[in-house]
Amino acid sequence: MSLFDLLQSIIPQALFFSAPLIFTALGGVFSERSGVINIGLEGLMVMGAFVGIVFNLTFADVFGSWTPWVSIIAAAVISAIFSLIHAVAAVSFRADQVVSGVAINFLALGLGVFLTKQWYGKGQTDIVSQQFFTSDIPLLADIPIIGAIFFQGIYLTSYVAVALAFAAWLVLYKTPFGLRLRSVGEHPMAADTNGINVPRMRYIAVILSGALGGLGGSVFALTIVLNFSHATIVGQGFMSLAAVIFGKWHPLGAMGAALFFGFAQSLSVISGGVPFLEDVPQVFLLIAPYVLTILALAGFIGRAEAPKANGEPYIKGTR
Amino acid sequence: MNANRLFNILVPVISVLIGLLAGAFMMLGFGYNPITGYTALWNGAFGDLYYFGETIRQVTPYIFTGLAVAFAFRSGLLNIGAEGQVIVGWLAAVWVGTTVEAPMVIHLPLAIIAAAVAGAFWGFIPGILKASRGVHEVIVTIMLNYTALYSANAIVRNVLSDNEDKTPDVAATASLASEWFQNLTYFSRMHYGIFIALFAAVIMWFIIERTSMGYELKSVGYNEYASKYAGMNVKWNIILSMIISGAFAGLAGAMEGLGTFGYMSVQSGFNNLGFDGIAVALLGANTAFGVVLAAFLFGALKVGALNMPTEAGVPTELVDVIIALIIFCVASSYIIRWILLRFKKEGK
Amino acid sequence: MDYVVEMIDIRKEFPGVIANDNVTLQVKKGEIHALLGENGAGKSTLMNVLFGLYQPEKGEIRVNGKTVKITDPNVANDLGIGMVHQHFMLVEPFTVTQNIILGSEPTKFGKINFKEAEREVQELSDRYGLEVDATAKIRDISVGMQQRVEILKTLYRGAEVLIFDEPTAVLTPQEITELMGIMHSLIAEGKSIILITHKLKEIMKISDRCTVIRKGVGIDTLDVKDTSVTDLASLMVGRNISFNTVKRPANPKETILSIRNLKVKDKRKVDMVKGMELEVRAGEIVGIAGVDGNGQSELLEAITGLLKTESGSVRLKNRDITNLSPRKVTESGIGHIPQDRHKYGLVLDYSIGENMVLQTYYQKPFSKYKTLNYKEIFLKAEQLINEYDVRTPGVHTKARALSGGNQQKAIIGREVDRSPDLLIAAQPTRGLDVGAIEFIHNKLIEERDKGKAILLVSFELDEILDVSDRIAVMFDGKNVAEVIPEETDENELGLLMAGSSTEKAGDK
Amino acid sequence: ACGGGNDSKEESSGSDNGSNNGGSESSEGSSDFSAGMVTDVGGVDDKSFNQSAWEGLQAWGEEHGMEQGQGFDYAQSNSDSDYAPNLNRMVREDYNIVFGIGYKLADAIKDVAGQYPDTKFAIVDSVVEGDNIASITFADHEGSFLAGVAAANKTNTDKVGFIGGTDSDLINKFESGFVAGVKTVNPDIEVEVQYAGAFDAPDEGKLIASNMYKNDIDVIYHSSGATGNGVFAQAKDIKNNDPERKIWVIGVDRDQHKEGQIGDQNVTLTSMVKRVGNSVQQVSNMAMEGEFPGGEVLEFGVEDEGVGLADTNEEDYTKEIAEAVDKWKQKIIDGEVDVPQTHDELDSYLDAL
Ligand SMILES: Nc1ncnc2c1ncn2[C@@H]1O[C@H](COP(=O)(O)OP(=O)(O)OP(=O)(O)O)[C@@H](O)[C@H]1O
Ligand SMILES: Nc1ncnc2c1ncn2[C@@H]1O[C@H](COP(=O)(O)OP(=O)(O)OP(=O)(O)O)[C@@H](O)[C@H]1O
Ligand SMILES: [Mg+2]
Ligand SMILES: [Mg+2]
Repeated sequence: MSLFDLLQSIIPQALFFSAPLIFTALGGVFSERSGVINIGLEGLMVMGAFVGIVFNLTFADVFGSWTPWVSIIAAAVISAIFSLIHAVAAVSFRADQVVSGVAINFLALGLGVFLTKQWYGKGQTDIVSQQFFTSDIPLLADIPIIGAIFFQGIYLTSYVAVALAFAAWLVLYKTPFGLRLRSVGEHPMAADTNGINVPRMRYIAVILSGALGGLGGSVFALTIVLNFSHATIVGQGFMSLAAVIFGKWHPLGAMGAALFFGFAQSLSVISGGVPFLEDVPQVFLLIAPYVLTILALAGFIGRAEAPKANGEPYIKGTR
Repeated sequence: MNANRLFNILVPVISVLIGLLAGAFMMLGFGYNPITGYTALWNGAFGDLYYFGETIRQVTPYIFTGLAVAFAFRSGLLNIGAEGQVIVGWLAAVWVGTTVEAPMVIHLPLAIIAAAVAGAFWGFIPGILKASRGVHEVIVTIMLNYTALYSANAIVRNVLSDNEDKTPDVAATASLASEWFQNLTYFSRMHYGIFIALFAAVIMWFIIERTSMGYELKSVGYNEYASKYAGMNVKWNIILSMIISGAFAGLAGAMEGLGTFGYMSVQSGFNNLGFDGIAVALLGANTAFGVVLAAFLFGALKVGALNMPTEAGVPTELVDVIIALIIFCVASSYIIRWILLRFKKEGK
Repeated sequence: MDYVVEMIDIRKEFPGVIANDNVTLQVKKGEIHALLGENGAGKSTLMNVLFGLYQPEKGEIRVNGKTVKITDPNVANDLGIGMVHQHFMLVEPFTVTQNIILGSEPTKFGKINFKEAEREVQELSDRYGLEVDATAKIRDISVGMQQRVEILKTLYRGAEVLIFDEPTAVLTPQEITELMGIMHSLIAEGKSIILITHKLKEIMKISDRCTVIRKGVGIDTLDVKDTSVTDLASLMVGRNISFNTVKRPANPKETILSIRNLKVKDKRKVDMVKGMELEVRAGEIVGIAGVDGNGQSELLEAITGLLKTESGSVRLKNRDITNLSPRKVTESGIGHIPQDRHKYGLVLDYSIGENMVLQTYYQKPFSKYKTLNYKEIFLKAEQLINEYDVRTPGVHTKARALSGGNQQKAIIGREVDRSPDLLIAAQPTRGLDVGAIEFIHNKLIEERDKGKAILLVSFELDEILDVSDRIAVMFDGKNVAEVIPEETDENELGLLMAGSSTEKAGDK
Repeated sequence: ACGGGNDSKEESSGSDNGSNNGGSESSEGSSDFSAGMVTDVGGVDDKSFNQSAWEGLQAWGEEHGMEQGQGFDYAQSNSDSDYAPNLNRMVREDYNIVFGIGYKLADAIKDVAGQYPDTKFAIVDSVVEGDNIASITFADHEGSFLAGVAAANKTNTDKVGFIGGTDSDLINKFESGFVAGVKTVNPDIEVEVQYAGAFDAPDEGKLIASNMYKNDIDVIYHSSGATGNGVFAQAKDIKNNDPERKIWVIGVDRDQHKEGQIGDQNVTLTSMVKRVGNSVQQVSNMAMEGEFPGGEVLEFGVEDEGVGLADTNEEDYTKEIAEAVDKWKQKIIDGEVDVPQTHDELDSYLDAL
């Protein structure tokens, strides 16, 4: 297989695989930058997938080919509301954030499957009729080489994800909102004395992570799985979390990490045609993203410093 | 100070009540009779000796994973990786159980120790990375969960079996299964592991509360700088804590591999023993005794839930929702304390 | 009449504590008003009420004669009240400018206008002579500059009344002088200042009036020029305080600690100790004077085994203890009162009883066969608590719940009780009130008289001069001069610490 | 509805069961007879053989005028550790015959059947020895062989693909049969085989399918459970962008026609259908009539329609293909071809071609 062929088969696949991770990881970045650990990304994705599919099944007739887009927006909204539980627990009730996140994961899956059984009388929904499709980006697709690699047969949602990563970067690093959000995650009391409403910022951040996690989950469901069951989201949320950390809590870093995971994943699938990878047992390729993340954390990418107040509830008046 | 004790007991109790109440409202909301639902749950967990035996069977690994999470918690570490440690422990126990030939007095302990060692090793990795490189244990353990899952599947399929979905059964000399228990409980899969689990709880209590090692572990968890100043080996304590925690979780795997199943099969996903262990530890306030109680509760909920669809038509997932809500409540104990304080004040 | 700020009959309760009980504070325009009181008297609480961080249960606040309700720091800012906190409120990875504009950022098309902000900050800094680099990151600048950033923050928000909560506790003498200059220029611009400090001399030097609080109750407000240090001290504590530490002349014996050509790098691999020479003998207190950051911390960490040395030797009673582990160092006979008591000295979540055996828990009788004997542990704790006057509800109380002074007394009790040959005391009285300081100084001297060697590190010249028998001046990682307290004064020491004219001082 | 078989006895005895004429026993006796099944983790709605089995059991219940919970019922397993308690539950609620659906329940069935010799058990898709156990197996390899014939007849590029869930003996059976079928029709056709490693990894399935279609493969037979969702997703996506492109998926276990629908086209060429429901219904009736095949292994092959191809996609599953499939089906029935079940058998089969 030539390099060009290789790239042409890997890149679009990496992009589609990564898009849901990018969305969700961006949510994680917002949440953790504000000082709220979010192990619940998996659960937020489950909720997003659930809502995305149910909405899609219910309103396919109403919205026609726009259904998937409306569905992911609905998923984002509902997941944002759902994430309020984490916000209330972590911010207002001073819960251990990791534990609350674990509970979010349980709750989303339990609720999702419970409601599916309730509404559809079975443990998994039907396949949606209105899924996302790939397309060629006009003009750009015709650019030699680059066009074929990056702009043919691509999900628009992948580009939305990439664009959102840049938007998140702008917001976090160039706007007052971003400065305040990051200050809350580093030194909430300093923020407080500067008149910033710490709980409010954290609520907003967690809700954003809910919305983005919902986007991630629903995009995953509507591009890949096409129905909802207990096995729709299996680990993608945790991979997104890995991307957050691998990407050093930076939106673009998180995107890079998500793309890297996608790359590793698609490489593992097409390894058959790649001379070196051909003989590697599949299990090594399967565990590669996880092991690489550990290795990366252990030193190859330098020290990744978490936001200082990450995980600490802010209690006014304590030192 | 006494009031504090009281809160420590009240908070989990209230959390469980809130969870169950919410579950009842959910049943009402979806047109089920909560009384029928909970009766089914109760019958499914304690209805007769068979179900009771099955509940104990489920409680056994829960005690171990609960202890694992609680132990790490006491030294300031969050072991999200019990899940993976269970898997490698299970694998190791079955490996020894199926390939070694020895009399029971050697074989069974060997298999159990193998599980503990494997789990300990799986805990050692995040431990050493945290100690030597400051890598956060939560993320490493999550990554190791997946690594364990996929690796164990590959080993079951390619090494311990000839391309099959499960290993052969472990030798009788390595089995925890108890005919006596089975006969007593109409063939439930209750096995001798429960005694090991209870013993482990005592060990944990002793280490944490009564030994200088426990003093160091807790001290490191609270303040590693002061611990270093006081001459403790902080890095070693972090590693040690993860090793012991991992060993407990590995033993949970031994319970499954040598007791409940007697083999290991290819896992399509996590069995959640490790994640449930977080809930168990938390509800048990990270104490050994509390973990045992909480493990009973969650074991009963999980096993009882299976009876809900058949007897009351309620989907089993209701119990997952209840458990999630209980976790939220315990995690948010601050607010429960606050409300209790309010009540107390007004009562005066 | 022309009060800018009036706090009248303020009452603030915390669970179990009445932090402020009908306290009244009236600040005139253009004055420096000192707020004085023991640890835990309620000074910070009162100021936090004024700054909107706490809501009082009772009382009235007036600003420029108008009654106001300060519900959060934003309101305080709008009213022209700014606060420089005891513990700095700065976001470390942010730049100076980012910290200053945080919460009231200038924007252009929704984006922060960093250029404009930096210019403004620099201008403001220049106007008050604060010499702050607007683009530097907080984590890269000195403590003194961090404090000036805090001041800038209040000025940027247009503060007319500035609250300083123990601003000098973390500063070197030079920085303190600078700060006083800054305060004067602020007053000259028509601002008013509320200053909290335990250092009575500072109050005498700079403030116009002074309000004393004792145990949450306002005692009195006086004109500083009509009072004296002793008066203030007794008002504050409620009894007479002797300031001149009484001590017999030292009677030094054999050498206990001897440091030869010691070189140490800090955690970031920067050379901090560059050939240190030092001797401490039994029965004497050697004080190390020096500006923060000249290698004192690293020196102590190297002696106690917390940092590895590069070269040179540390000997204790003629035994080489270079690079031993902290435990081995402790066991060889060193007691250490660490500089940062919350970080190093205590496990705040352990009970005070458990903290009392932090160095000895593994030894008999507290531990046998690696099993703890809590009866013995708490027995020991009770004994120390009584002996060292640690005020705590009991041995089972968490260390966190004790006040700073009592925490410090507990640490000292623990370290002294082991009867080490060498006692290292780093900033043992930092942030403590005069009563606690007196107690601690007496303890150190008592130990000296028992024949122990004592090494005292302090940034406070008063303390060094009062307590030491011999003073080593540390500058740039080296012992640049040794002087006798009786033969020197603050001026000379200050010069030595600044590294100037080492020869001249050496001649003396 | 609460209560299992115990309650149902009294209640259903009053109900109308006149239509119940299949039994050799009295109608009172037949209403006494109850059948239950325990699913594997897929659940009764897995769109696969749990569902098929359940439909069979429901049909059986209907046939005898019963209602769920009164005469027949299922228990859902959420994890591997649930099999034994669920089987026990069924036994203890006095179901006369209990089905374990899926090879994963083999061990549990073996244990429980040993403990309750008076209850009849049946295991689907595996063989378990025991006098009170009937083993229901399917000739997956034969059905897959026919799928191979269909694929070979359909392909325009002479490249077809196989996507398996896990690389296990069971799925190797599908693979071997399929490859044999393809090569039998035309030895020059390339068959690319890839395993996703899991039955619930649609993302993997999609990646593999995407890669296969990119490499000019035009028919993919998947035997990978929910992983196949990704295969369908990819095929439909390609079809959406290029309706002219000729690509297909062959479904598995049940008719996956619905999964393949995209606009007015359908990418499901056919499906290798296992009529688990029929077998469950059949065995239930046998047991009810006292002819329970205890200790026997029943293999449902092409002969008795236990496995076969779906012909729902009339447009693509052309008459020619159907005829070719029928021809080979007859040869299998007649014993002219002995379809390989393992890699080894496949190798020698191909050598012999
Ligand atoms: N957040 C809080 N919660 C409970 N009690 C508090 C809190 N903050 C202060 N207190 C209590 O209020 C009292 C006054 O504390 P405050 O910090 O105002 O004293 P201070 O005069 O500033 O002392 P210091 O000189 O040590 O800074 C103390 O007894 C303290 O225990
Ligand atoms: N979590 C808490 N619970 C109860 N009381 C507290 C708590 N935190 C602080 N306090 C109280 O706050 C008071 C003031 O704090 P403290 O004076 O110890 O700080 P400090 O002396 O300024 O110490 P440092 O200068 O080292 O920060 C103490 O009397 C202490 O009792
Ligand atoms: Mg204070
Ligand atoms: Mg103080």
